Amino acid sequence: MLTTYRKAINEALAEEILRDENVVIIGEEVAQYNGAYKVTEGLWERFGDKRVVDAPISEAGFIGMGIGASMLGIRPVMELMFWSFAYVAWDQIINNAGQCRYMSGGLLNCPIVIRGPANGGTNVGATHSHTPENFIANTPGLKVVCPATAYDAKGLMKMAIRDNDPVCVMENTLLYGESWEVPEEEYVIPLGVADIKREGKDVTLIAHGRAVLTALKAAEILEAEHGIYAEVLDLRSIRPLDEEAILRSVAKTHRAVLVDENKPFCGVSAQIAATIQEKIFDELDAPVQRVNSLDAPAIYSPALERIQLPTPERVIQKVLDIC
Amino acid sequence: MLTTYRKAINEALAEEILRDENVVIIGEEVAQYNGAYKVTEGLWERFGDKRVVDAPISEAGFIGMGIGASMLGIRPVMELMFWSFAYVAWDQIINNAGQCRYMSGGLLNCPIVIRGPANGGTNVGATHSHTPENFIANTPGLKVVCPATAYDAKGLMKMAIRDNDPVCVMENTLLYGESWEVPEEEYVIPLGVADIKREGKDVTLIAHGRAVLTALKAAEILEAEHGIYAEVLDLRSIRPLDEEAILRSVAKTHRAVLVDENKPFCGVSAQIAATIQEKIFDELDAPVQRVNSLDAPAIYSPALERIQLPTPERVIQKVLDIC
Amino acid sequence: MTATQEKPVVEAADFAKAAINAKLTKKEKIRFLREMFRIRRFEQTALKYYQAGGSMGGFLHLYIGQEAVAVGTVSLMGKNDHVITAYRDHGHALAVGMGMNECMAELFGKATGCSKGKGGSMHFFAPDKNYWGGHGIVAGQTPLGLGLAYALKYKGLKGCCMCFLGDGAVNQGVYHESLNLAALWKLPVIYIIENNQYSMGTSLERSSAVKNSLAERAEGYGIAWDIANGEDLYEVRAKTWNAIRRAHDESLPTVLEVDTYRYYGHSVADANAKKYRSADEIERYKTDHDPLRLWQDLLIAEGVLTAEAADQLDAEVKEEAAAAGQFAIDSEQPLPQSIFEDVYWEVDNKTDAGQTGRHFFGE
Amino acid sequence: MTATQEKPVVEAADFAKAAINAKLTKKEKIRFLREMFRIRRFEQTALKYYQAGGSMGGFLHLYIGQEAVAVGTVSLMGKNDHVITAYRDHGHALAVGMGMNECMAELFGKATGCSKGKGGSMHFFAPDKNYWGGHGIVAGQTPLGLGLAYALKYKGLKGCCMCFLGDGAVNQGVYHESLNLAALWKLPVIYIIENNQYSMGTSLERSSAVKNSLAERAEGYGIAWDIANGEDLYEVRAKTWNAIRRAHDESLPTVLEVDTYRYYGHSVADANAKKYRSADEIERYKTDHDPLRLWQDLLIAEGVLTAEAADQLDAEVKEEAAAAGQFAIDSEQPLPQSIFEDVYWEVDNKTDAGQTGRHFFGE
Ligand SMILES: Cc1ncc(C[n+]2csc(CCOP(=O)(O)OP(=O)(O)O)c2C)c(N)n1
Ligand SMILES: Cc1ncc(C[n+]2csc(CCOP(=O)(O)OP(=O)(O)O)c2C)c(N)n1
Ligand SMILES: [Mg+2]
Ligand SMILES: [Mg+2]
Repeated sequence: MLTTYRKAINEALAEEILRDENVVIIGEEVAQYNGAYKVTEGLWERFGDKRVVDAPISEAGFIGMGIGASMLGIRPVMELMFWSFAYVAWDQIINNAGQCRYMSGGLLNCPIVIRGPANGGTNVGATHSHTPENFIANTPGLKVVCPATAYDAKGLMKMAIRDNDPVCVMENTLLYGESWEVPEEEYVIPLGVADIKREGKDVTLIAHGRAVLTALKAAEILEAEHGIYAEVLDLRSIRPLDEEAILRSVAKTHRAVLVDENKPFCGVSAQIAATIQEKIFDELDAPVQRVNSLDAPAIYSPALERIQLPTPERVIQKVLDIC
Repeated sequence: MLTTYRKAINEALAEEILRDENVVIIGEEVAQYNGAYKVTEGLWERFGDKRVVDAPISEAGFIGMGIGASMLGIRPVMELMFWSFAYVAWDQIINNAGQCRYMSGGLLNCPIVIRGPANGGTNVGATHSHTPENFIANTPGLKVVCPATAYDAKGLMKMAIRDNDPVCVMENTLLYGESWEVPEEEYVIPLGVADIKREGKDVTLIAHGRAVLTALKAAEILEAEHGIYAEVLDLRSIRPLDEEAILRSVAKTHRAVLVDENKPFCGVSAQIAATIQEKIFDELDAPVQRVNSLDAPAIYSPALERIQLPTPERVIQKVLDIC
Repeated sequence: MTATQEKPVVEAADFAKAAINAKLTKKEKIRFLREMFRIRRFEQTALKYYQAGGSMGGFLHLYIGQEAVAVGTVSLMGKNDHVITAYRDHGHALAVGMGMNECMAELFGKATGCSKGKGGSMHFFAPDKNYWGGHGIVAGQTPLGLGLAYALKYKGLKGCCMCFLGDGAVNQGVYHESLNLAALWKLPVIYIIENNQYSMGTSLERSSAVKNSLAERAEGYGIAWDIANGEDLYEVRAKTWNAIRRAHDESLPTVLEVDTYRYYGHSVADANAKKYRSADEIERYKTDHDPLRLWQDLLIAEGVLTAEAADQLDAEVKEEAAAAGQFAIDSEQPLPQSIFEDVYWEVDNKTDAGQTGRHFFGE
Repeated sequence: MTATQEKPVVEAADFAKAAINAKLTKKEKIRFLREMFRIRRFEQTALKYYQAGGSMGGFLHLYIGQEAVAVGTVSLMGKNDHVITAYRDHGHALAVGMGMNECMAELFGKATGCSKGKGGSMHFFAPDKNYWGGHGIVAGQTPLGLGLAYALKYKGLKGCCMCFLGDGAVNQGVYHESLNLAALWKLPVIYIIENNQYSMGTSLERSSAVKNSLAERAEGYGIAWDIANGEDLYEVRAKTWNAIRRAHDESLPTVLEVDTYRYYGHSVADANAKKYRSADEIERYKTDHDPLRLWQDLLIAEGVLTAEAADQLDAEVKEEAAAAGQFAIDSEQPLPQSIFEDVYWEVDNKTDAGQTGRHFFGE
């Protein structure tokens, strides 16, 4: 059934609340307001005060609280209205969610999910457009997934909630309203499994999150206008990472262009490019190319932010450079 | 004259306090206590309460305060006892120091320096051993330098204080007590200029911070025991980055091994490797190799943390793999 | 409970007699009315364009209903007094004297905007008018305001920083860190809590545990605090003036909580604007507590101006707002290369530092 | 000013009569003495090895002088009461019943350590004893403690979390965010401020602006608070018990400030330990305010035990500590591959999730 990305996540949350009495949704405006982006719509009415909780504007406090509660077996699903706001809770996320299991020699674990949108493109300015998946993935102890479709969002969200380690789910406000096929019956998608969103033979476009759609659009045009068959690989999960799938596809096409809404310096695509050249250097017929957000803070101007994010045009240009 | 890394920074601070009445040192224990690592030793006695200020344990508060003061022309040099503590002030550093100039269309600038040690290796555990130079360098609007010697530390610190943009200086507690030649006469080192610490022809070892010493040790052994002449390039500054120097050296040696105390995923070495293969692919006789800290939270155990950080042995192995 | 229920009921008249108000000229009183009209008409015009679609993106947080707070407090600013606020920043921006043109153009993301189209609604800046923005992260501006006060004291200037925040922002830890630092170091900062009783859809009761008021938390730091009725310009000025004198004369901080109300949703995107508040509540504020109407009636009663003169003034302001809309429409879009400008001062100023090493990556 | 100067002077005797103390058996009173001796002798032994060099790295923050706080508060713990603290954590760890062996081995970074040598001095954990560490980031544990209380309430268990923090930690914003959440959501958390008057080399006066005390800041959130004399085990127990009852019976938070003193430097690395405090001050505390001596004398006066019995007890504890040192020395170093263990639960437990995709990078 055609379902929006928003609704798919909403269903995942509802199903997991029903499945496990320890799952609780906590965040700003998630309950009575139905969520700033309506992702939690109807959950408070349906499940009540205990399972869906409105929090004050204290991200460090309530995320830290969720981490502490998770040590005692609660499975909090924390909403960040924007992932950008994680920066006021950064120490709690990196050190308490990420390091406590290790520092205790494995005596505890933190089955917490921290979710919310992390994207540019809606002209909300530099402070609201951060995409910290590269920061999170840099941190052993944490996991991070970036679903690109409604189907993936639902399956990965359910898996993230069942995972016994801290998982960061990075969504996208530009995708909430988009629809994809989502089956009636229950399903989950394991973390760490990439997905070939389009088969191809000439070049591999590797992306995550909304950049996957940019890559797919570029692939269409490449085939129609240039007769180039691009394979589009959706990482889905950044850590754990499906390195095998990456290497398998590039070993087949011998060319790779990475599409990544991260800023370039040490963005996720830097890690993928470094890995490809290190592990299958001899398979490469051309250097791995990267298409990232233009390297400046997110600009407000609607006319310009559009071109600051990766565009199909820029992806196509990179492909033509190496094909 | 032989001077410790600690003393070199201390001199840089003293000289800049004397040069510019707007330079003020602020941080925990920097004044009456002389600094947790004695970097500010004697400054409070010499310059008094106005120029050297002890702060409560409120990093977000006092670093944000320094950023605000810098907008009015004060040039605060903020000490973080450990760079790891930046995570409780992360929003202030990334958003207020990093984005305000842009969001104001250039109407303001933040001439602030944030400095302190960022390193593992002293068994202080996972929460105290973060190396966020990759996070900072990912953020347009911020600058970051990682001096490896006393000479570089002094010259870069003075330049950072005179720079009109926010500069993060990442030091190393393992280097504070080490000595290098430092001239009597005043000098500064521009940001964005790498330094060849050892000439070579067979392979380029690229590093920053203490990893430069690891690379130099490896280079010695490679020459002595394997007849391999490794060039050691010290990045010194991560953003701005001396890309030309990197490409020039690798174009000469045709091989590169990156030595980097960052965790591997999206560490600085990922960016450098991606850049090298992208820009001088045809010059490479072998894939770019990376040696990072072993990918787990910093372990306490003195016996094991030693091997968690890059070692000359691991660098040598990588070099032998490709030479 | 909201602070309102706690504070002693006082006659506006008392505050009219306060020295700082008693000496006001007719001209000044009329200017305050004009400033409040400017804020309201500017935002109503912006709202019209926002709803029409196509010209603006992102958020638009309207200040309408709270005008007396910005106009009253800013009216007391001297040469070395500074202002910084959050994302609901149009009122303060216009009050410090920014032109409607550059403000409207900023909303349109145009090159002629006060921030060259880079900041948008949440990020108006005018350092030349001692106005430091415009900040999107809740309470993120509270240590910046402290820093502006620190700089003034460091330079030996007799001034202060008025740092505005919302009733929901008081629960960000950095605000408390700032309070401790302000008291410990005796910094001339005034935290003005614009208590409009809601943080997005959450009422104060549901977000803050208090003894009697939000301002009272200052007590724990030994900081002076007060509560003001934000619908009365005289009261806002009188109580703000006490804080400014404390800052100027004793270099001491103050927390001033001002009760006010926003008529529109949290932002224009707020779909529930009328769900978490009763229509009656909103109506009651508009009819009985509107700061513009109250001030206008007061001036007419004082014989400062006639109803006709007031309408005339409003008409002028409406024209100014309409013209600003046209200015924004006619303005150029910023150029693509401007994306890389205003990131680094050294690069923008083509200094050696700005030209040494690579500053930007990727394309 | 320090809270000490403010708090009403009370007779220790009063607290001895408090119900919670009156019902103490001789055996229990002697156990408290033993627990305090265990902390002191354990740390003195650790210090000896640290100073000898070669066996330990990193920091070593000694609790000596503050023993009555950990022992007194922990002595009141029931089945569903939990504890979490900062990096000065040896006292609480031993008080909850952790063995000296695994604690000493942790300091040596050995595989037999309570955290397998991965956490070190600052990170002792024993979840099986309701002890959640051991946290290195100042105040970072304050929202975790809140979360433990949240979990208890969520599960409908009658319990509480005692969350310890220092006098310097109160100036971290997250502590204030936690106070607001605790009051707003009525969570059974007890914040116990161990006020030893210094944060590293900074006296309370130089770090915190207060009205009368640090605990009093709780007032602004409508949270109950109290101040206790940490040298008196009876008083610590009596006032902690009030807080525990408030948590158990009303599910309400408390802030309890306990005046105490550390004899050694901030950490063993504290070169200035005697610079920022006068030798007299330190001496005065050791001679007139030592919680161990005071408790021992009290028990002797009460006829609970003889001086000889006390010495005998101390001798036993010294042996226990010496044996722990030997245990640590004899223990194996952790294996290199253990670096990659205890990072992810799913990997450690070899689940499908733990074996899907790559979890570790680089070599
Ligand atoms: C750290 C952070 N968390 C959440 C948000 C999202 N947000 C923006 S405004 C707002 C409500 C603030 O309410 P209040 O402080 O009362 O100010 P008002 O909007 O009423 O003027 C929230 C939750 C944010 N911008 N920053
Ligand atoms: C966020 C943060 N800032 C600074 C430090 C360094 N530091 C460790 S302990 C300490 C002093 C804390 O004093 P207090 O809270 O009084 O606890 P005490 O050491 O007296 O037990 C400081 C500054 C830290 N660990 N974390
Ligand atoms: Mg509000
Ligand atoms: Mg202390």
